[in-house]
Amino acid sequence: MKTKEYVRPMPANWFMHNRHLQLFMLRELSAFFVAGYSVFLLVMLYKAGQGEQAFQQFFEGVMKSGLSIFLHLIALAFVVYHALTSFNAAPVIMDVRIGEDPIDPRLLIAAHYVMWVVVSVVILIVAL
Amino acid sequence: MPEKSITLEVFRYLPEQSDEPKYQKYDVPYREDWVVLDALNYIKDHIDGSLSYRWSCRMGVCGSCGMMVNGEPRLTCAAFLRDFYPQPIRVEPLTNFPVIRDLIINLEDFLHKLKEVKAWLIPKQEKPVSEGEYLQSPKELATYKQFSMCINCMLCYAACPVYGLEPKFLGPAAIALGQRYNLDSRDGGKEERTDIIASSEGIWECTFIGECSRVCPKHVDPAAAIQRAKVQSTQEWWMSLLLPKGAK
Amino acid sequence: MARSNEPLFWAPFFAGAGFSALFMPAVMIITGVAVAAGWINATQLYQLILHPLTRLFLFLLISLSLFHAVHRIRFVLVDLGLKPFAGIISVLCYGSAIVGSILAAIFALTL
Amino acid sequence: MEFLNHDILIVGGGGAGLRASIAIGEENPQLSVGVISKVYPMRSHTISAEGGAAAVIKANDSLDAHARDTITGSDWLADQDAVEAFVNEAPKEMIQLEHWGCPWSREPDGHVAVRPFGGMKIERTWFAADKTGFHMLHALFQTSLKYNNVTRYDEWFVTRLLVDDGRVQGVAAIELRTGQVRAIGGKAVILCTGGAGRIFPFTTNAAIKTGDGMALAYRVGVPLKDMEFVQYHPTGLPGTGILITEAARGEGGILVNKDGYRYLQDYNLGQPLDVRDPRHPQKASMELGPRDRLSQAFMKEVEKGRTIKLETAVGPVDVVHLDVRHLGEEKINKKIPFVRELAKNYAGIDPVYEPIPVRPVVHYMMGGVSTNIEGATIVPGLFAAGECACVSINGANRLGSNSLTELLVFGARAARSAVKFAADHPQINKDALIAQAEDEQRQITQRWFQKDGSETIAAIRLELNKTMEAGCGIYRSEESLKKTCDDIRKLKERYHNVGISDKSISFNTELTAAIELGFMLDTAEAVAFSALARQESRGSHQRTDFAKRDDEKYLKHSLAYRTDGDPRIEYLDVVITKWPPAERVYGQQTS
Repeated sequence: MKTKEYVRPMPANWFMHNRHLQLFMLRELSAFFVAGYSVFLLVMLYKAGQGEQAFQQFFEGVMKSGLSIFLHLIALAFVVYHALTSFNAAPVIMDVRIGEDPIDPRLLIAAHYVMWVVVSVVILIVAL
Repeated sequence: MPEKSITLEVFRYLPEQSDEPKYQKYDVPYREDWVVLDALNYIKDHIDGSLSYRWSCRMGVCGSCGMMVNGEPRLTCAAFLRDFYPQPIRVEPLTNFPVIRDLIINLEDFLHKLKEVKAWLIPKQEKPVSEGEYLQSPKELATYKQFSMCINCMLCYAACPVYGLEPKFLGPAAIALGQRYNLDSRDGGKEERTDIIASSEGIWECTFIGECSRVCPKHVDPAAAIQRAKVQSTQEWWMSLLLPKGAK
Repeated sequence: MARSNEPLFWAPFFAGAGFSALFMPAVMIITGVAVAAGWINATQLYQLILHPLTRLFLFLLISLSLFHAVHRIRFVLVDLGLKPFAGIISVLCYGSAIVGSILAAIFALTL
Repeated sequence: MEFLNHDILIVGGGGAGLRASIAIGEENPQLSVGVISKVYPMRSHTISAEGGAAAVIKANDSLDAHARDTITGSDWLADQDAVEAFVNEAPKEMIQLEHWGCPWSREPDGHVAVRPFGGMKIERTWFAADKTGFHMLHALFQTSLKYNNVTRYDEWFVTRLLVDDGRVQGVAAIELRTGQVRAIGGKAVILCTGGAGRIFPFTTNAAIKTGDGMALAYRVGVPLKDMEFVQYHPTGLPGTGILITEAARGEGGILVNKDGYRYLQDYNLGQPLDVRDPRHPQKASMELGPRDRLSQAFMKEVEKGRTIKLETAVGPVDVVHLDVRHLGEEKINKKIPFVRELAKNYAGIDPVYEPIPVRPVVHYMMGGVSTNIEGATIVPGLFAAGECACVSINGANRLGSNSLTELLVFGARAARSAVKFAADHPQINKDALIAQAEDEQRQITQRWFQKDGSETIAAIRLELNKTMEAGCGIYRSEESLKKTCDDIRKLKERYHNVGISDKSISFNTELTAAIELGFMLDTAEAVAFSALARQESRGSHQRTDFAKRDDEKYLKHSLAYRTDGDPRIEYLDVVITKWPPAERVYGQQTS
């Protein structure tokens, strides 16, 4: 005899269940902004390929527009969030040990942050 | 009642009476040092003998008493009433599992998966007992020890939306226990196990939500086991693609 | 059970996660904040893009970020209830990443 | 009724049961094995053992020394042939478990590490940090998964042994999910159901330890041996009874009373060394004295009013302090992390900064189903191993860390003799077994589903607990024991009027609790009557009215047989081979 079991279906809004899942979903949604910005870079590259004049038009007409700045800022927020979650995951992905004991995970995360800041500053100095 | 009390809203499912579950409220005395399990035992002994749930060691190691406590998978022997008082506490069976009755879930699926991942030592080289123990340095022990702490309490499965969405997913505990043996210096069964762990129903289902590790009462960190297995399997996959067969 | 070929997609996803995390915010500051604030003008940016190293860098950033992003998008869509369309979603996702990467390569080379 | 059949049945899926199931697989993979357990194997109480498992492995140790410590610890009540077999096979079993993946703690050179333990003159306790039982059980369970000849019946509750032609040939068990009684045949049945600590109010034992196997055997005519010997563990958390392992003392923890005084020095347990002295802790001395002595010393401190009164949910409780602060955070985290976790979670105390309040709590039954050295009982076809059995190697007081090894050695031994028995007795009487199981189904239905009662399970259990503690505790007397025996008689009467409110079939845990209560009453009866009959003090059995050991009259095992009235107590000689009875001396270097 098999008694009937009660199966609870997964609610469609499962990712709203708790704050952790909401943050997870936010992290996953950052992918749309990463993709969107990649497409923007692609277009920018394409415009550059059409010559300086075409690029200038694109620069003044599109890149400097309020909408572009606005989208940039939102995307930046998401990508920074993506970056933070990636760096915070470092101790989970890497098993770094000194002797028997894993090193303090905060150290590994901090190392990534430092690297991130240095790289970003270098890029900005070179570019600007 | 002169003394303080607290309300438990308990998920009831009695398959012989109804196809649908209901929530039943019980008022139990509130005591500072009581855990949710104590409150359930109080109900069972003094209010309603028909309430069914599993428990045994009440010291957080047998893994029987996992339930949803206010929506979070918890060992009820380690969930103190004082952390909720005076709000009512909702107690439900672990999510993502079929419910047999009341707070009792069906965890057969996990036991099949544990067998599937071959969660036992497959010796690198057989050695007769008469020749003594395999040597293993404390450092080698430390590399897998954490993953051997799993008490099979199923909290990680209840917390894992991927398992909820795709019951075929091997799931956090089974993968962590497979990895536990893969990382054991005495073991030589990694190839066989990886066929399961790195199958499409294994680590690749995982989207690294991390809830498994967050709810784990024993800090096993199954999420780490899974992500590290992804990195390693990926390396091996590309190596075997790039290197001619047989070369290693 | 057979081992999955998922590493084919997972490797670029993982590389892209790190690459975009490390570099994308800085680049966004240039094309967004710096442009808006006038710290850089069109000519300067144009000259910067023309540099072969920048082109290589942008190609990598675009391609890897796309592979990273589509992989996540694929799982989000499936986990939000589009499981019946998992196959077509995968084709569309990785297809666009491949097309995007090819375009990025062409644009970067023919600049 | 559907009939399930195996060559060998094992009741209980803890350490002993799993070891037995694997042993059968190794002995003859053609034999089919059924492991029937009321909980999933990894929930079994073996899991809660913390400190370690004893076996001779180091060059400075010897089998003789292990045997001698065991026999001294037992207060000469252990059968010495059994002890010799035990210490001989212990190292092999432990290495075998290492080969099955058990994560033993290691020396820097990769060999397994050992630690000192109470009552031992040399350190020989293998450990896996302070979750030894946990790791052993999971290693056994996971190893057992690879044997395809083993069929597990998880969450099946055995309610009766099926006997035909004077032979045990199977069991009747309730499949909890469906609530149906099933007949399962087996040419041999091995009981591995653990102890019965739950008959006492303060116990380290899990809820499942209700003496099921002991009562099952008792009911088919097997005597329960040495049941009066109940081990109190000196360091349990007050209230919950959660075990704080002896390893805490093995690593250097000390016991102090309310004045901060190491009171054990007043009870013939040696002189304390400073905690910073490299020779601390001294083996078989002070805090590493045997468990019975430490628990008795505690009671004396209570009498002297030198304990600490602690308010708990169950009223004021006397405690002493287990202090491990001087070990420092790093050592605590490395060697006894679980102690810290338990103290923090269940006593709200971080042992790195505060001493842990502890008191003696019931921990282990030295007694159990009487078996010979091969694990066989007097009823053909029935075997027993682990805590539910009494072989006996534990005598009047079990040496800490012998029980985990015992369940390996005697789990395997019982399995081997069951295999032999099954080969010699290939026939079982299927029809008779089915008829008996059908009768069991009928009786359960009539007794529990068609009848209501005026008594509750909880009330009877509570009173049983109370009377056991009051009359059968660390110190006993004729008066206290008579009262307890009397109470148990009355409780058994009242048990007939227990009713259950839950009349549903599937997973009826009230039904199982009611049947378990019946098992507990039978087990408790054997404990109390055996204790009343033994007019001496030995090991854990301390009579205030007979304070001395009496080898002349009582160098004997007591055997409690079930009758329709009070149990009948008989005696059986102890087997002495090499070690004549002597005085138990602790706290000084003896060689």
